[in-house]
Amino acid sequence: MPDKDKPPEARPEHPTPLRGRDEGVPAKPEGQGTSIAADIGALTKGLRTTLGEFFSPPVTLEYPEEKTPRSERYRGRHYLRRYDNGLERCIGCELCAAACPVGCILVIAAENTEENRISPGERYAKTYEINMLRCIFCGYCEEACPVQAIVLGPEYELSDTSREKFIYTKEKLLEPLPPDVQARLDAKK
Amino acid sequence: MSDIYSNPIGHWVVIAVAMTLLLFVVLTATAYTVWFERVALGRIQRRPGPNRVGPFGLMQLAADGVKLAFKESFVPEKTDKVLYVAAPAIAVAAAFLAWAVIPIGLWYNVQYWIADVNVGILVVFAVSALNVYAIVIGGYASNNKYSLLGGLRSAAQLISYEMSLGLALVPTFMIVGSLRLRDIVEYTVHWGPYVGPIPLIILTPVGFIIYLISAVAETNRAPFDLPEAEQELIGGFLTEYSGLKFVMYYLAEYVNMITVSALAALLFFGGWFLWVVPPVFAFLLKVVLFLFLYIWLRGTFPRLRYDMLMRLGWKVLLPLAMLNVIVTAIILVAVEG
Amino acid sequence: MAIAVFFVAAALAVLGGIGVVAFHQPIRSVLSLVVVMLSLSVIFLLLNAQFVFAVQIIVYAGAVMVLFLFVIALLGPARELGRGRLRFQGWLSALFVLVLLGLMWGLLQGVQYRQPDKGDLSFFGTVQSIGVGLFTTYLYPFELTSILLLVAAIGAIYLSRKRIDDV
Amino acid sequence: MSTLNIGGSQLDASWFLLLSAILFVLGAVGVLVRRNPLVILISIELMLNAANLVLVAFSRQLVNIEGQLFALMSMTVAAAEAVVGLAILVDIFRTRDAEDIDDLSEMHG
Repeated sequence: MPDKDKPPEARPEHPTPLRGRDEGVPAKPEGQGTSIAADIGALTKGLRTTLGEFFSPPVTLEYPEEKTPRSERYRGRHYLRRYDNGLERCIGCELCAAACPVGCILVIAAENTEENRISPGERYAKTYEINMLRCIFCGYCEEACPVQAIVLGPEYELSDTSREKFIYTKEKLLEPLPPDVQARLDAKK
Repeated sequence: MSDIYSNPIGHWVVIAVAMTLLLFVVLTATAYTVWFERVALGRIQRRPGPNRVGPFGLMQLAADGVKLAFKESFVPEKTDKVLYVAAPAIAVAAAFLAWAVIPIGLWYNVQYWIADVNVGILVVFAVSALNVYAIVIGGYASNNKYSLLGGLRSAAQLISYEMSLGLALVPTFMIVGSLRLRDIVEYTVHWGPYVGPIPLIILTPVGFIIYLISAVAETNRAPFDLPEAEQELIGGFLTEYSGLKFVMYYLAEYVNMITVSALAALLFFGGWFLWVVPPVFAFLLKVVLFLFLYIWLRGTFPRLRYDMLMRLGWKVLLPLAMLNVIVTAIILVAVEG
Repeated sequence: MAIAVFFVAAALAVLGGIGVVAFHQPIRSVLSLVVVMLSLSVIFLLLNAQFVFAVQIIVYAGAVMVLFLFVIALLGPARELGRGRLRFQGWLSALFVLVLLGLMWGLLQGVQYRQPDKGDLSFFGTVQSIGVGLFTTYLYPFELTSILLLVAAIGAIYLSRKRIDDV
Repeated sequence: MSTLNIGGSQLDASWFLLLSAILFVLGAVGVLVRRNPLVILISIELMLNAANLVLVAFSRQLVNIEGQLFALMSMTVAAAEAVVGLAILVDIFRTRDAEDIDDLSEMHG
C-alpha cells in the first residue's frame, strides 16, 4: 500500500514532541508546592551545592603537562616495523592500500635483488606513503597486513604547519616504535 | 590629616592626586576582579581557571588586555559612527564617576578621597542612571537587530530595578538621617553598654535583600544578564563591538560590579569598621566577599526568562521595598516618639 | 573656580540646545538634550540645589530621556523630510526668536532684585530642607503631583495598549 | 544687579537668567521649526528645563526653598507630559502612516 493513501493520523508521531510552556516539567510535590520557604530552600540548596564544588579539587587535567593514559589498543599514527635483523617487514603486497576505506595509503612495490635485499620476501615497498589528513585511523591496514608490518601507535598529537608535511613518507614511518608498543608486540609473539 | 581638606590648595592637590590614584586602583582592582571571577567560577565547575600567564595566572589580564588592545579598531558599515564610538566611552565615564563619592576608608582619619557630599548616595544613583545610555545607544548605533533588542531589554531592566534599588535604601537613610555615605558608615548606636558603629543590616535586613537582588540586576550580571544573553541575543548590545571598544564595556561592567559591592559594604556592613582590622583592609575584605557572592550566584543560578525578570521586579521587589519603607517609618516613629 | 565651571556648563548647555534644534536625526536631538540637562545639573549644584541636581539626573536624564530613546529605537530612525509646505514658518520663527530675545534682554536690563529672606545657606537646598518643605507647607501640591503622575501612568497605559480588534 | 557668592567667587545672577532665556528661545524655535513630533516634544522639555533654571536661580538668590520645590514639581509635570505625549505618538505612528506632523493635519483648507 502506497504511503500517501495512509490517513495522516496513522503516521508515526514525532519521536520527541515539542514542548509547550511548563509542559513536561515534573509536577511539584504536594504540600510544598508554591510556598516561598520551599523556593528559598531550593535556592539555598543550589548555593550549597556550588559552594561544595568550590571546595572540592579540580577534576580537569592540565593537558600539555598531564595526559590521560592511552588504551593499549589506541589507534594513533602509523609505524612500519622491521625484523630484528634490520630487514623491513613490508613485502609490498598492497593489501593495506586495498583495505583502506579512504584510500590514503600509496604503496609502489619493487623486486628485491640479491645485492639489494630490503625485505625477506620477493618484493618490497619502494614507496610507502600515508596521507594523514585523509586517514581515519580505522586500523584496517593493520588487520589486513599479512606480515604485521604496519601498526598504529599511541601518538595523537599530529598537528603540523603545512599540508605537505602530512604525507608521511617511508622514512618517517620507519622510525623506531615507542618502547611500550614494541614490548606489547613482542609479548604477543 | 583632616586639615588637608580644609586648606584650599591642599584640597585641590589631594583631589588631583586622589583622582589619578583612584583611576589606577580601580583599574587594577577591575583586572583582578576579572581574574578572581574566572578562577572562582572555574573552582565552582571543578577546574583550575586561568593559571598559565604568571604565577596563579595573575598576569592573565595583562595578556588579554594586550591582545584586545592590539586588535583592529574598526567600525562596522551602516552604523551611526559617532554614537557607536561614543557609547562605550559613556559606559566607562559613568562607571568611574561613581567613585568620586565613595569613601574607601583609607586610614583612620582619611576616610574619603575626592568628595564628601551630603547627597553622596544620590550622586552614585545619578551616575549609574547614565549607564542606560551606554547600553541603549550602543545597541541602537550598531544597527543590528540583536543589539537593538539587547539594548531595549536592558533599558527596561535597568529602569525597573533602579526603583527597587533606590527604595531598598530609603529605610537606611531614614534610620541614619543622612545621605552622606560617611555618616551612614559612622552611624553610632547606644545599645546598653555598647556605643559605636554597627552594620546596618541588623536594622534593615529586608532592604539588604532587595538591594542585593536589584544590584545584581542593575549590573546586568547573571542570573539577570538578559541584555547580553549569548544564547538568544548573540551578545546583545555587545554584538558589534570588538577590540578596545569592547574592553571599555567590559571594564565598565566590572567597575559597576565593584561599585555596587562597595556600596553594599558601606551601607549594610559597616564599611571600614571591622574590629581591629585596619580600615582599608576591612573595607577591601567586605568588597571581596561581595564580589565572591556575585560570582557564586553566577555559578549557581540559570538565567531568568524576560517575563520572570519583569514580574520579579515590578510585582515582588517594588511592593516589598515600599512596604519596607512604610514599616520602617512606623517603627521609627514608635521608637523615637 | 565656580565662575569657570559656570561658563563651561553654560556653553555646553547652549551648544546642546542648538543641537536639539539643529540635528536631523531625532536620536541626536535627544542626546543633545541630555547634554543640556547634565550641564544644567552642574549649574544647579553651583546654586546650592543638591537634591534638584540629583533628581534632574536621575529622573530627567535617567528616566524621561531614556523613554524618548526607547520610543526612537522602537519607531526606527526617522529622518525629517525637508518638505516646504510651510516654508514661511522658518522665517516666522526667526522673527519670533528675535522679538523674544529682545523682550527677555529688556526684561533682564530692568530686573530689580528683592532683598533675600533670612536663610541658613548650609541647610539650604539639602535633602532635609526639601523634605521639610514638601511635607509641611507644600503637602497639598505634592499630593497633587502624585495624583498627576498616577493619571499620566494610567493614560499612557490606556493609549499604548494593544487593541484586540486591529491587531 | 545682584551678585551671588558661589564657592567663594562672585557670579552675577543675571547670567543664569540669560542662559535660561537662550535655552528657552532655542526650545521655542525647535517647536516652531521642526516637523518631527518627537523633536517637538524634546524642544518642549528644553523649555521646561530653562524654566527650572530660573526657578532654582531665584531660589538661591532669595535664599528661599520654594523655588527648588517648584522646580521639582515642574519636573514631575514634565515627566507626566513626556509619558503621555510619547504614548500618543506611539499610538499615532502605529495606526497611521505619518512621517511628520504635517501629515497629521486633518483640516484641508
